[in-house]
Amino acid sequence: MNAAWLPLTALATSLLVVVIIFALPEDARRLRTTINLAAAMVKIILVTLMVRRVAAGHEDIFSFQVIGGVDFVLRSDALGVMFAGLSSLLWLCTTIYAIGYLEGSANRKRFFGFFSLCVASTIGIALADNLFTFLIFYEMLTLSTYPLVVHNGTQQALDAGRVYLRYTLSAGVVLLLGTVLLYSLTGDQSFSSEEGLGDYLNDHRGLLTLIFALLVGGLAVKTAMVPLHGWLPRAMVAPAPVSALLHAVAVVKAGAFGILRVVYDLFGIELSVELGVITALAVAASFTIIYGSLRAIAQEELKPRLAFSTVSQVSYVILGIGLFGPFGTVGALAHLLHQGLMKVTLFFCAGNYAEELGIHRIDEMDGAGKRMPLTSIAFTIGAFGMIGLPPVAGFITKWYLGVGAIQAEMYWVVAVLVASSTLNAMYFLPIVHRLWFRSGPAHGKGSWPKEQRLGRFETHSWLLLPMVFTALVSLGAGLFAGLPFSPLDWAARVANGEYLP
Amino acid sequence: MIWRFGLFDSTFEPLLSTHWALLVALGLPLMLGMLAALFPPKRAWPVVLASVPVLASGLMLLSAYDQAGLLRWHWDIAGVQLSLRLNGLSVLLLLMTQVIGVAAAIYTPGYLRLSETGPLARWLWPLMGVVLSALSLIWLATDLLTLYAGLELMGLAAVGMLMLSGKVAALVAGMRYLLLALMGSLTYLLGVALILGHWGRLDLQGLAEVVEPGPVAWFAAALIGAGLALKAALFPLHAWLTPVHENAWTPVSALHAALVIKASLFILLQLWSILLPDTFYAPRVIAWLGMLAIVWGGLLAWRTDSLKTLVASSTVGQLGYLMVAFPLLLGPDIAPLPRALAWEGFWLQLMGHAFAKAAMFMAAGNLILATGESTLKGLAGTSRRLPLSLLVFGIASITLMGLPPSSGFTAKWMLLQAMVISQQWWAVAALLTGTLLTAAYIFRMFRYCFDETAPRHRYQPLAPGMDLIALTLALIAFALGLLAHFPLELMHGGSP
Amino acid sequence: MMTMLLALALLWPLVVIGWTLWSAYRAPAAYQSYFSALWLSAAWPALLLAYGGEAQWTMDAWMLGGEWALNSLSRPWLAFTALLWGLAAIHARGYFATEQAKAQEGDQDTQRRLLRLALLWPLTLLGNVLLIIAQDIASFYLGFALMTFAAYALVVHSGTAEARLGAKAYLMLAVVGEGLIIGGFLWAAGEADTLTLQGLREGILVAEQGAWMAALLCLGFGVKAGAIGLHVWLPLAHPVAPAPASAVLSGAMIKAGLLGWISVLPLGDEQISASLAQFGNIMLMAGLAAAFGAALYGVFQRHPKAVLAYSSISQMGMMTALVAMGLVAPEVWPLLWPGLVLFAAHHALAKGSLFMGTSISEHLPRWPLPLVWGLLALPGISLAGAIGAGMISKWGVKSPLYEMHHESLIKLLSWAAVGTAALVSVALWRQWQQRHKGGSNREQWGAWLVAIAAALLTPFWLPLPAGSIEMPPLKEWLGIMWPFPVGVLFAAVGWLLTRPLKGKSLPAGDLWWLYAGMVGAALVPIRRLGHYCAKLKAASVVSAQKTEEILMGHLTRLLSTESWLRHHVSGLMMLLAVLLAALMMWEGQR
Amino acid sequence: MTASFDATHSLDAIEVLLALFLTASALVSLFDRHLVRACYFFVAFAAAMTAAWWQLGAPWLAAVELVLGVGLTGPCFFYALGHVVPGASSPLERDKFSEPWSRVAMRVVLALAWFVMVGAAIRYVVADMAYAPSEHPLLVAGVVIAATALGAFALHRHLLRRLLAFNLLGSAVFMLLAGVAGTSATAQALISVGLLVAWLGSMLGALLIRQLVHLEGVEALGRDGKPEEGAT
Repeated sequence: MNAAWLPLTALATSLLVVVIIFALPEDARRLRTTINLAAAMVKIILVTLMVRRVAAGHEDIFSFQVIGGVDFVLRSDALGVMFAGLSSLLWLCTTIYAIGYLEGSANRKRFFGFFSLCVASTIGIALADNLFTFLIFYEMLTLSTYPLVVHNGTQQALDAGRVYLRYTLSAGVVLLLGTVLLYSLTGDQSFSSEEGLGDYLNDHRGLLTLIFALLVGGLAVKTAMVPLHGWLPRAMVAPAPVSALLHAVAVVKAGAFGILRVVYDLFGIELSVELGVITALAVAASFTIIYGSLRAIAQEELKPRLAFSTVSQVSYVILGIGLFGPFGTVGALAHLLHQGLMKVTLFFCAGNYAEELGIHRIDEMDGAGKRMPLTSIAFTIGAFGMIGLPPVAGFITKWYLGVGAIQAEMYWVVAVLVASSTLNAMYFLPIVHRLWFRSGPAHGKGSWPKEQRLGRFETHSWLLLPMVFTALVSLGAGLFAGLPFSPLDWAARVANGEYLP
Repeated sequence: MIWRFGLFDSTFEPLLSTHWALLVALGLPLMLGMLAALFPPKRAWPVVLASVPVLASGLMLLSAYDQAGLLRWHWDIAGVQLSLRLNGLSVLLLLMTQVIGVAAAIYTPGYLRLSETGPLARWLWPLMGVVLSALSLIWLATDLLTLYAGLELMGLAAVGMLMLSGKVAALVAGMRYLLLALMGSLTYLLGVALILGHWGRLDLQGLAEVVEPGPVAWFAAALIGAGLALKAALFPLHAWLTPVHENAWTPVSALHAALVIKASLFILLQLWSILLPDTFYAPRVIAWLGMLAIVWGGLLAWRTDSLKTLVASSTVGQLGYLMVAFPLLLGPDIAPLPRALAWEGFWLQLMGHAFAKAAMFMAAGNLILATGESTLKGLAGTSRRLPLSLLVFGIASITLMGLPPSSGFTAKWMLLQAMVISQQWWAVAALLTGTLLTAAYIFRMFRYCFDETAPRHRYQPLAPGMDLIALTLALIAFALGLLAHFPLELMHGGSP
Repeated sequence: MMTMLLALALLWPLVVIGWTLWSAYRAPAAYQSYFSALWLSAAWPALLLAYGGEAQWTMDAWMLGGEWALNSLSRPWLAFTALLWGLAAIHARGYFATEQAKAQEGDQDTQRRLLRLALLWPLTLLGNVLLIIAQDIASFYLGFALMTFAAYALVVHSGTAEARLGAKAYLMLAVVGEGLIIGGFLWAAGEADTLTLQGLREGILVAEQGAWMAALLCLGFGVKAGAIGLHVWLPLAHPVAPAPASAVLSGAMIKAGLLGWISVLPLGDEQISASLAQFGNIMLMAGLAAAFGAALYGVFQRHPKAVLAYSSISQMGMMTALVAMGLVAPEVWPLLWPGLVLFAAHHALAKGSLFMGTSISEHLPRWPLPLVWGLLALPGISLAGAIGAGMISKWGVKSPLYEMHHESLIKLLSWAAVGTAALVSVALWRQWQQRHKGGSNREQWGAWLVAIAAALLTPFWLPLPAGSIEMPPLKEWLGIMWPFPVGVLFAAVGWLLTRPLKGKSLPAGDLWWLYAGMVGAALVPIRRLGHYCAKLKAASVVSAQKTEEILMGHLTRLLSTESWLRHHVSGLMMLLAVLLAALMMWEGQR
Repeated sequence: MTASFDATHSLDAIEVLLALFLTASALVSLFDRHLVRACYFFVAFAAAMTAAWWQLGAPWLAAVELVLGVGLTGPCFFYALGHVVPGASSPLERDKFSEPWSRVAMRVVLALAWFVMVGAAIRYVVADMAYAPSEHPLLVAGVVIAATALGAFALHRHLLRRLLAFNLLGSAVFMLLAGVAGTSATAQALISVGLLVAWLGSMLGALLIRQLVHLEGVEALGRDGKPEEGAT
């Protein structure tokens, strides 16, 4: 039984919201909020449905022909549903957060419209079943994030937007070329096809390698792999919910997810190993991990530090792919989710500090733990997760990656992991220290840069709740990783699918 | 190649209703234009009403083609052979013309009301009617005489329309365009003279059968090519285009950039495919020029300070996309698959660009009208005040950039695939560079729009529907991307 | 029943935290009591659990799969740990009484510090308890990390510059240690494909690189256990930490490192490979070196708690050596380990009471001085093995060694005990020098007294396997007791000898200063490199901008040819026609 | 297939004269800076064209040429010059724009190339012309005028002169058309359409020129050829 309506509806919900939001007038604030939240709920329900169906062994497919030989296909498979779940869950959180964050500011209609479009694109990316469909939503994502990045309209924001586009559009072109080359070689190649590209190996080895390089190179820009990461720290000028979304779900993850698709579902892991590109990927990822951490240490502002941390952390996913083995795969997939949860928490926190207290620099954070305890606890949880300490979710992925590395006999990867953890500790622990162990304005020493009393609690409750929620989920994802339908469990399910066909 | 243009015998005779539909499609725009000159409409709704039969005729022709396949008409008037044909391509182009024409017409009353247009405004209507009728004729005609007549009619009316604003710059540019267009048609006519002199006939179907490669065909092709290239604003003969658009009224620019220059290109391709079925270098030359056009147009649009120049220069670059496809369409030794891909990609690109460019001109016109500024810097802060116009511009520009899921993307996809298969890497590079350049100038414009720090100024409110019309066109261009299968299938059909 | 007790033991500290937080939020600062009765009870359920008997739990949902157990090893361990935590908590209530009063008067800084301590204390305890009962790697690591990082608050409590230095040293080494541990865990567990400590031990035993895995893990845990080279945080952190915190740090947490060794090393297995045995030898040497070196260095310290810290290092060195015996001479291990546990437990309580004693000597109660000093000395004497549980624990490790004929080691250990005795006497001497009158309250000395009693009576309450520990026979007493007087004598002689060097002493933290210097030196070129890179980047940005400007200039000039094109359209058209015609003619002629 | 001049063989002398006159008047009209005179010569050229059509046996075309060329287009030019009544002076009497030598040289080369090309093309179509070019004097005149007019068109900046050049080119092309394709109905239809277009174009052009002069003065007419004009 094929429920083609399911993936289509999941996508259409978000797109419909976009249309409605753009059609509503700017000051229809309540209605917009209601629609936004309702749609987010509906999408979570739909994704839950998909999860259940996938768990029961059904894969729903929706497709139609675009041109001869190229179809538009949406399919809910385990990997896609995993990403869709992440995006729909975090969409809800981020939407709530954004509503609170943008209270009273201008251009909210535009913001929420493109915000929804952005999420619709990620759903599309998640459910795309061939490279053509994937590309459509991937580029849509690029476009829909641009207005979000430049939302503030300042010179800095506009410059950041320009840099962002330079990177991502060039990458899009490279990706397009790779895709077209692949289609010219093989025709329409579904992600779900069992054959992979193994048949072409003998005659087109060079071409396949080139295609792989183009595809992964194009995707690596969004994944912010060094040296293609330059846009990410700059894009930090965007409002906090955008940064959160950019880092946790949408853009960066879309790239990583794309690489997952290319390696596992398009080329197939065996072929990738055969081509010898996997090790190169692992090396590049390792370099990115270390480089990102080193740069993060040098940052003096909170958001850029988090940005470089993202640069480093997302490559864990790529590293997991590079380990070529079930453990590495599980680690990669789980980290896709875990990093999303933890990073979104951290960015929510950063946004809260900036909104409530005007804190942007790290040395302004002294003693903020007293003024904003919940935010600071959430930040601490996120930071510990990034370091990879239990019981936060980050530990789980690090464990799987490390074990995967050992089983793949890539011992140096463990060294990279340990080094990265240490570096992470080096740039996160001082912040935690400042939050809790230094006295600052909350103790009558100096004053906050720009304090506002936004709510009854330490800050506006719309800002607080999503953050607490994601922090708890990242904690729970680590503590109860063994539960069914936990991120780890689902990742293991996907990996089983990849390795035990 | 020739069968793709429907130059073969039809199986069925057209029905009586089809005759009428044809008459309406060709004549009604002209009639309505005349009528509107007498009673200029002040509101949009009469125009909407009047456009219903026009669109209906197009749809009837579409259904007629759907049922009967290729249709032909043939007349012999005092020894002069005139013939028309209706195949999938011409139906598509006809519908495109009607939709864009109708959109421009509906847009016009609002535009005229809001801008100070002067006493010449009423002449816009008949000229528009002439242009639309002439265009319809060109898509359908299959003899060189009708084509020539249509081309001239369209060209003169277009020149007239473009100069209606009466500004000095418009007059200078219009005069230049007039002289060049006339010169181009004379060159074309010289080519036709050679054909007529050598083969003694002007009907394309007959010519397709008798033409054999030889000096006459080559000279005729060269002359026709040069003349039509001038009229189609192909690089490097494009330079008259931007000043013309710079000063023209918005609906006029929309019509001109979307349709008028495409007609010349259509004729060029159609005649070359008859005259030069197997020539290697001539299409290559066009393609090389096309590569330059992509870069040049992109650079021009990138560095300009005027919004309309940006839009107009982008036309130059976009025509380059079509030009680089020439070797795939005309050259020898192209396998059937890439040729089919290129063929479909070419027309999809042409149609997508037509809709998008019309929408873009309207959106740009709206922005200029509302802000009262025609420079990019004057757009600062429009993202807040004129979101819809900007959105339309954005959707249209997605098509121009060729980003998914627009028709520009699908077309580029097909062209790229064809080029990859036939290993024309330079063309691939040009196409991809074009994407980046387009993005560069589009987002340069958006950069100004998103600037929130600029001082606010008062905006003139737009007439209702002006944005919606543009939005409709932009959405059509956009939707053709994923729904490309339906129009393209129309072009598949009717192969002998 | 046991499960409920377990849940209680683990959740109770969280309840305590929640309650403390809640009351801090609710009660006004003037009535705020940070160390309520509930707070004191944080460790009690865990203590109860230790006496509840053996049990095992498996939880699939927990992290990577939870496996917890109370067995013959973890029960006594949990018992002495929980007991010490409980006593230290009571002591803390007394110790912080003045600070609390200050906080109630409205000193914000004190309020903050006390609240922080009151919240993180149970959390540290929780980590400690969890790591003891954990039998799977993830839980163990969780407990270990929780304890390590939460204990930072305990060290840094006073917030002085020294405290910050000590805490910094603690944290830095802890991070290094965590890194080593996770590296070792990943390696070993990856090779063995296991998630439990049991599997890990087996994996290390059979793995080709087992010795290296063991080395990584041992170094990692060595940070906590104060292994030589990694011990530098102890003498820096202990003097600055509050006395109850020092008590648990040196008594309970330091033992977590030891437990880590015992948990991951395949001790006592007959099939130990040569390389592992070799590693055991190195560990043995390191342990003995620590035992002697710390004693030698420690006697020159001025601060009594620093002296005690070196004593801890020295004692841990002895225990290191004993653990190493499990690798070097596997056959001795089954007999040795109960003695080692007793040794550890006794050291925990004795060192705990010694550290609590430092707070007593700073606030001497109005008791006869000899009584006080006698009580202060008691755990020290016991530690040196001269009386009470110390004697029994010495015998507990000596007798198996005797049986297996490792007399040389016994001798060395005895001489190490001399060092201990010397250190303890120096510590007491320093305490005497820095004594202060008055102020110690009931909780303070009550907990201290109980701790002394518990230390002296360790074998009687420690739930070790029956019959594993016995009193030393009378003829051995001398052999066990002699180091104490010798040590005191040494200390006295040493004091006399070093009198001329008045006021000069070695800095606490010995190698730390070397490390700090080395790292500082290494950072100089790195910083320079960083600056150079930044400069390079700035320069390249400038030059890129300049290039862009130039290019844009060229481009503008290039684009001005557009007007040329415009004026030559007709000419160009003629050219195009001629060109096309010529080209086609040429092609046709070929 | 090939067009033939068979019927007019006997009248070669008249044809040659006509051709010569056409060429001469076209050249004067193209290159005389005195614009009123140039326009007069254009009218004369149009009259000669009427004769030529008559001569070629196309009375219908002759009539059209007479009406459109002599009767309507000519006055258009005078109107554009503001020279409606003969003898009145006009500010537009002389073309005062000057072109650099390079431009002139380039145009000359282009015109020559164009001449060669058109000539060659005609030669291929009219196969016997290769052997006796003098038998087709009107064709030769057509080629000459076409090339020259195009060259002049590309060379001049003055809008009126360009308009004149266009008209002359048009006539030349029609002549060539008639020359190679005879005066069949189709050719006549083509030429009629062409004449009509030429007239409409000239009229539009004349109106524009008047308007431009009215708005901006004489200088505006030469703006098109000034290279230093801004990019937009």
